[in-house]
Amino acid sequence: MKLQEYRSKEILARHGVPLLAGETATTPAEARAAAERIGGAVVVKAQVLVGGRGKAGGVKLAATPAEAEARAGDILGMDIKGITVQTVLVAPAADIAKEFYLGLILDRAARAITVIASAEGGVEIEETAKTNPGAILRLPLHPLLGLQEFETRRIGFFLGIPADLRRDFATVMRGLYAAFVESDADLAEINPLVVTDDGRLLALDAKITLDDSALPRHPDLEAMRDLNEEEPSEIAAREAGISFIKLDGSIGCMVNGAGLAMTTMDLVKLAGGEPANFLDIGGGAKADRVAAAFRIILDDPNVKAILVNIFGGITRGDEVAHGIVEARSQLHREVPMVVRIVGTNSDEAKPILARANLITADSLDDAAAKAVEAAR
Amino acid sequence: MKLQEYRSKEILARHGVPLLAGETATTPAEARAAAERIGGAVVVKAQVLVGGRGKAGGVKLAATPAEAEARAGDILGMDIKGITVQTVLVAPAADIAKEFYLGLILDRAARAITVIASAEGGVEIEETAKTNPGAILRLPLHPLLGLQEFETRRIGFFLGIPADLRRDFATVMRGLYAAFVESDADLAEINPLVVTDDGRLLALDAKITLDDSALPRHPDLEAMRDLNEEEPSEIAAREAGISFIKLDGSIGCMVNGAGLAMTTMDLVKLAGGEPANFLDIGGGAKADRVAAAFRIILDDPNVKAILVNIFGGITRGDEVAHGIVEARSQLHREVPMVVRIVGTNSDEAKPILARANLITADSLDDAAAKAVEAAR
Amino acid sequence: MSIFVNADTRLLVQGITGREGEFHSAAMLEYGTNIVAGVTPGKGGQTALDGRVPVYDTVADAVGQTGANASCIFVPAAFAPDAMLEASAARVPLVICITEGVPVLDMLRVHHVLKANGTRLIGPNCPGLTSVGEAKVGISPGDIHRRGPVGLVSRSGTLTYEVVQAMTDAGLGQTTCVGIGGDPIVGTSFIDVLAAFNADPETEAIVMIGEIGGEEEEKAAAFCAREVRKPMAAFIAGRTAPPGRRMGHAGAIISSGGGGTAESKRSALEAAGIHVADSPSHIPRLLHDAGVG
Amino acid sequence: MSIFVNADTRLLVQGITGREGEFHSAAMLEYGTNIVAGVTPGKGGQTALDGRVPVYDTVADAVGQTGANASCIFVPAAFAPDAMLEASAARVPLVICITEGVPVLDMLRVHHVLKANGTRLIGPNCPGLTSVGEAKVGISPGDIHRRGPVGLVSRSGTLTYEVVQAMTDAGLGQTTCVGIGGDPIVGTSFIDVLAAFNADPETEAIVMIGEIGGEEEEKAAAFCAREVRKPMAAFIAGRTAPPGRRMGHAGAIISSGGGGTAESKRSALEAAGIHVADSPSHIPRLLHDAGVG
Repeated sequence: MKLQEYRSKEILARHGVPLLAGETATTPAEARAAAERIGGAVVVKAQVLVGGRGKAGGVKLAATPAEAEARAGDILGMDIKGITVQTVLVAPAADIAKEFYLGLILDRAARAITVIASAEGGVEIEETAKTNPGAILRLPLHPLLGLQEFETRRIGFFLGIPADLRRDFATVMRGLYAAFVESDADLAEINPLVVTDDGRLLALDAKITLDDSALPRHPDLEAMRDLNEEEPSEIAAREAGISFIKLDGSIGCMVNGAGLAMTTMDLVKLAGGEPANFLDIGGGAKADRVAAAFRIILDDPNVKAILVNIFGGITRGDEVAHGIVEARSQLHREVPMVVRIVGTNSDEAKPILARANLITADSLDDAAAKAVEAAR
Repeated sequence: MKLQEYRSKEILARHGVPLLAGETATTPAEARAAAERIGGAVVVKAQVLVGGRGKAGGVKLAATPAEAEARAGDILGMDIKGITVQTVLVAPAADIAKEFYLGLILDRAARAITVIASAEGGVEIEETAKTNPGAILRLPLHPLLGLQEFETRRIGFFLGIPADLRRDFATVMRGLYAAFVESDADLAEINPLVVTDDGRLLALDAKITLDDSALPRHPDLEAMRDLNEEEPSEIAAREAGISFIKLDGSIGCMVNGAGLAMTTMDLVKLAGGEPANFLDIGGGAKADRVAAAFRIILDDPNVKAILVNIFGGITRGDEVAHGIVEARSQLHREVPMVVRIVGTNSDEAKPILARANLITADSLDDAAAKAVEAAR
Repeated sequence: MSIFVNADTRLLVQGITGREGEFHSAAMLEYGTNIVAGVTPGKGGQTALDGRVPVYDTVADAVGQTGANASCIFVPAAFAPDAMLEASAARVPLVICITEGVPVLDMLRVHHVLKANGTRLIGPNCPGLTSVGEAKVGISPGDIHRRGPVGLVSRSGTLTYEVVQAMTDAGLGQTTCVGIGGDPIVGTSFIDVLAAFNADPETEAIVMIGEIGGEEEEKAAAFCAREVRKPMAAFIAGRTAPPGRRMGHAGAIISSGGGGTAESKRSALEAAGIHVADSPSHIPRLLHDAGVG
Repeated sequence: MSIFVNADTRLLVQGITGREGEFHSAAMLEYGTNIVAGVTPGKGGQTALDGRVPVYDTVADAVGQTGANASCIFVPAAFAPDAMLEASAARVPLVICITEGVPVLDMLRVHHVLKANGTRLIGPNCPGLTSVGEAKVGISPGDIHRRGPVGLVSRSGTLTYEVVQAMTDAGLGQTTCVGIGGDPIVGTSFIDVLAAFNADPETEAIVMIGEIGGEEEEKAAAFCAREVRKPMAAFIAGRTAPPGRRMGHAGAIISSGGGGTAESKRSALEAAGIHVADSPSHIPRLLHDAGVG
C-alpha cells in the first residue's frame, strides 16, 4: 500500500526525521489559510500516488497566501496520469544548497533491507541508476542487527554530508530506518533530502510503501489508505477478501490462485482478447465470495464475457459448479459465461453448468478461446 | 554489581512482572508503618547481598503491624555473614500453592543468554542441580533474536504452568527477559515464582546482578549501588579508577594487570604469606594512581608489608620508580616495601628505589619471598 | 529417487488441530505420507485424526518423542514466523510453511536464522511438495500426480496443478513437484530445487514455472546454462500483468522501474536454451520434443 | 611459521589517531609490523604517524584502498562493538580488539555476527598477539620476545609478558604469543589457538596461561588430551582469589556455585598430562624437562 507524501512525512516526523511538515488543503481557500499560518513562501504540492507530478505541473511555488490560493486552484482537480488531485500539501519553501537521495528498500535479491543513497537527489533513483550508476551506494543491512552506526557513517561520508551535519544525518538515517521497520514498509525514501542555504538538513519529499501482508498488525497505517485513488471495484473486492485488479479489456476473469489467474489473463490475450481484470478468488471458492466476485466483475460495463477457471484440487467440482450457478442467478446483468472446472468430480460439474446455460470447456486454452469468441 | 531484592523487584515491576512490591524500612517504626499501609500479614525480609538470609533468620512473617515492628527490630542490626542488616523489605505475605525457579544467566559456555527453569522453586538452583538435575530446563536463547514466543511456551509447559496462567507466565517471561537485556544484567532470577492459593502468578523474590562493564551507560542503575555493603576501601579504589578487592592477609599488593596481580597474590601465599588484597593499578602506572593505591592499601591496619610488582612493558621503568618513590614520600604510615620493576630501563630503576630505602627484587618469586620476610 | 521428501520422511504437522491443518493432514495420510506427530500448544497428550496422530505441546517434545524429520506448518500468518523458528530450533531439518500472508520483514529474520541453522525452508505461501507415490506434504491434490521422470518446480499453487495435470494426462510422470511459494522472500529458491533435480538420477527432465516479480527466474536461467544438462521446459505467468501492482502473490509485482517482467524472464530462459511455453498445456509437447517420455 | 599474523599481514588500525592508538601504532611500526592504513571517522585523507600511514573515514574505504587483511581496534569501549562489526562487514578476516570494558551483551551479538561472517576475532580486552620477528599487533612490549619453537596463549596481559620474559631469559624463543583476552566472551578461545599451534610445524611446544572463571581451560585440557601431542606447560592464576568477586578481568570470577576455580583448571590440565607450574618462572624448566629448547 502506497502512502501519500503527507502521510509518509507524518511517519518520518514521528521517528525524528527533520522536515517541514506543512498542512494539507482540499480547497484553494484552505490552501491560502495554510499559507497564512505558515508564513513566507510555500510550495503547493499535489498529493497523488503516481510518479511524475512535478513534470505534470502538480508542484508550484507560491510567494504569498494569495498566490498559494491561486496555485492550489490550478492543481486541485487537475488530472495526473488518470488521478484527479483532491488534496494538496502546502509546505514552507526551502532554499536548497544541496540535494541527496536516501532510500530503504526491501531487497529481494539480497534478502535484506538495503540502503540506497545518491548525491544526485531530486531525480528518480531509477534515472540515476541508468545515467550514473557509480553515484549510487547500495548497502544491504544485516537482517537481524539492523542499521549500525558504522553504516550510517559510511553513507554520510559517501554522500559528502558536511561535518557539522553528520549528527543530524545520523538522526535522519536512524529515523528513516525506524520508520521502515516499525511500519513494516517495503520502500521508504526521502527524495530529496536537502541541505538548505542556512545549513539545515531537511526531508523535502518522502514516499513510503507498506507491506500489505503486515497491514493487519498496523490498523493505524491501514487507516491512512487513500480510497480516493483506488478503483471502487478494488475497494469492494478487498472488503470481500478477493484479490482483484481492474484492467481495460472486455473479458472478466474469475480464477482460484494468483499464478493461474495471471495465466488465464495471458491466455485470453493469446486468444486475441483482452482481460478486464485480474481476480484470484482464493481457496475453496466459497459461494458468497463467488457471488461477490461476479458482482465486482460485472460492475465494469466493458465486460462482455466472463471466463471462470477453477482448479478445484481437493475441493469437489460439482460443489463449485452449484455455487457458480447459484451466484449467477442473483446477478443484475447477464453476459456469456465460460466455465472450466478441474479437479475431483469435475465430470459431474459439467451437466450442472450446461443445464444453467453456461459454456463449458475442458482445457484452459479452449476456455480462453470460447470466452474471446463469446465477447465479440 | 549485585542489586538488593527490593531494587531487583523495582526493575522487574517496571517491565511488567507481577509482584507484591512492598516497602523498605530502616527502623522498626518504619516497618510498622509500612505494615499498616499494606494491611494484613506481611513478610519482613533482610536486604543483604549475601545468600542464606532465610536460614540466618533474616526473613520473618508478621501477622500484624505490631509483629512487623518486632520482627524488624530482630532483623535490623543482625549480622548475616559479616553484613549488618540496615534495611528490611516489608511486603504482603502470599499463600503459596506452587513454587518455581525462573532465571536468566549470561551463559559463557553457550555464549548466549540462557533460561534456567525448575519446578522446584524456593531452593537454590545450584542445590537442585546437584539433587535433581532432570528437574532443570536450560534453554540458550538466540543471541540476536532474543526470547521467542515458542520458547516461552516451552518453558511454561516444562514447568507445568496451569493453562489459565499461561498468558500471565508469558508476561513474566517477557518482563524478565526485557529486564535482563535492558539493564545489561548477567543474572536475573525470580525464586520463587509462585502460584498463590487464589490463583495468581507472582514473583516473590528476585535477584539481579549487573554487568559492571555496562554500568557507564546505566547511571540510573549505578545509583542503586548499596554502598553500605561494600568495603570503604573498595569504594575509594573504584573512585580512583583502581581495581581492588580487600582480603584478610598482611601483605599489601600493588600490581599492574589483573592476571599478574592474581599471580602475585598466589606467589605470596606460596612463599608462606597471606595477601591483604588484590590490586590492579591498570596501564601506565601513573603517579596519582600509585599514590591512591598506597593510601588504600595502608588504610588496612593488617598490612605489614607492601609488594609492588610492575611489568612496565613499553612504559619506562625509571619513570615508574620515580612515581613510586614520590608517592611513598607522602604516606601517613610506613611499612617495608618490596618493589620489582620489569621492562624498559628497569636497570635504571633499581638505584632510584634503593636510594629511597625500598627493597628491590629481580624475580617475582624473590619479591614475594622478600615481602613475606619483611612482614614477619 | 525424489528430492527433499520420500517414503522415509517422518512428518510433523504444526497446527494439526486447526481447520486447514486437520483437513490437509487427513489428505496427506490418505496419500500415504507418514505423519508421526502433530503440534498444538495446549493440546499435548491428545490425538488428532481419529487417534492416528499423537499431538504435542511443542515441536521439541514432538521431535524428541517421534523423531520427526520434517514439519509442515498450517498456523495463521501472525504465528507462522514463530512456528518456523520453533521447528528450526528443534533441529527439524526440513520445514514446509503453507501459510500465506507472513509479513516480509518477519521472513527476513526467519530466513536468516533458518539458513544459519542449516534448516531447509520451503515456502511460505506455497502448496508444499509431492514426491510422487512416496510422500505428499502440503495442500496439493494427490491424485493429479503420476510417478515418472520429470521434476517440477513452481512459484504457484493451482497453476502448478494445472501443469501437473497436463503432464499426467500426456503420460509424463513426475519425481517430485515442489511449490516454492509466491512471496518475495522464500526459503528455497528455484536454483536450490534445480540443483537438487540436477543431482537426482531419477529426474530426467525439469519443468520450471515462474511468474513476474523479482529476478529469481533470471538467476535460475543463468544457473541452468552453467550447470544443468537435463532437458527443460518452462512457463512464465503474467505477460499481461500491469507494472506496479501486486498480482495476488505478494512477490508477483513488476517494479515501477520495469524490473521483473515476464518478457525479461522468458528471454533469460530462452537465452539459456530453455524452451518457454505460451500455455501450460504446451509443456508436455515441449518435453516430448526434447525426447522425454 | 607463525599463526594468525605474519610478515604478510597488512594491518589496519581503527582509532589510529587516538592517544592509545597512535602510541601503540608507533611501537608496532617500530617492531616492523606492516601498518597499511588507519581509520578515524572524519579524518579521511589525512595521515598518521608522521605521514607514514594514510587515514580513512571508514574501514570499507581503507580495505578498498590498501587491501588491509587484519584490523587492530583501539577505540573506547562504547564504540568498540560498532568498530568490530564495521571491520567484519568490510570482510577483514582478522580483527584484534584491545579495548577493555565492552559490555558483555554487546559482545554476544558481535561474537555471533563475526562468527557467521567467518571473521576471526581476537579479544576484546586483550594485549593482542606477536608473531616474533614478523608482526606485533596490539600492546605487548616487542623487545621481550625472541624467535623460537614455543607457541604461547594466555588470557592475561602483563602476566603473559612475565612468562615470555622468563622464557626468553631462559633461551626459549616463541613462534607466536597470543593474548585471547580476559572477558567472559572472547572471539578466539584457548582451543582455537591450541588447534592452530598444533597445526603449525614450527611450533614444537605450547604454553598456556589461564586464570579463574569460566570453563575454557577445562575444555582446552580435554581438547589437548584428545588432539595435541606437542609438549605443553601451563600456569593458572588465581589460586588465592575469593569466590564471587571479579578479579580485575570481567571474566575472572569464581561463581558463587563454586565453578571456575584454579584448582578445577589445574586438575583438568594435569589429568590431560599437562604440567602446571606453581610460578610463571617455573615454566622454562617444565619445558626443558619436556625436552624443549
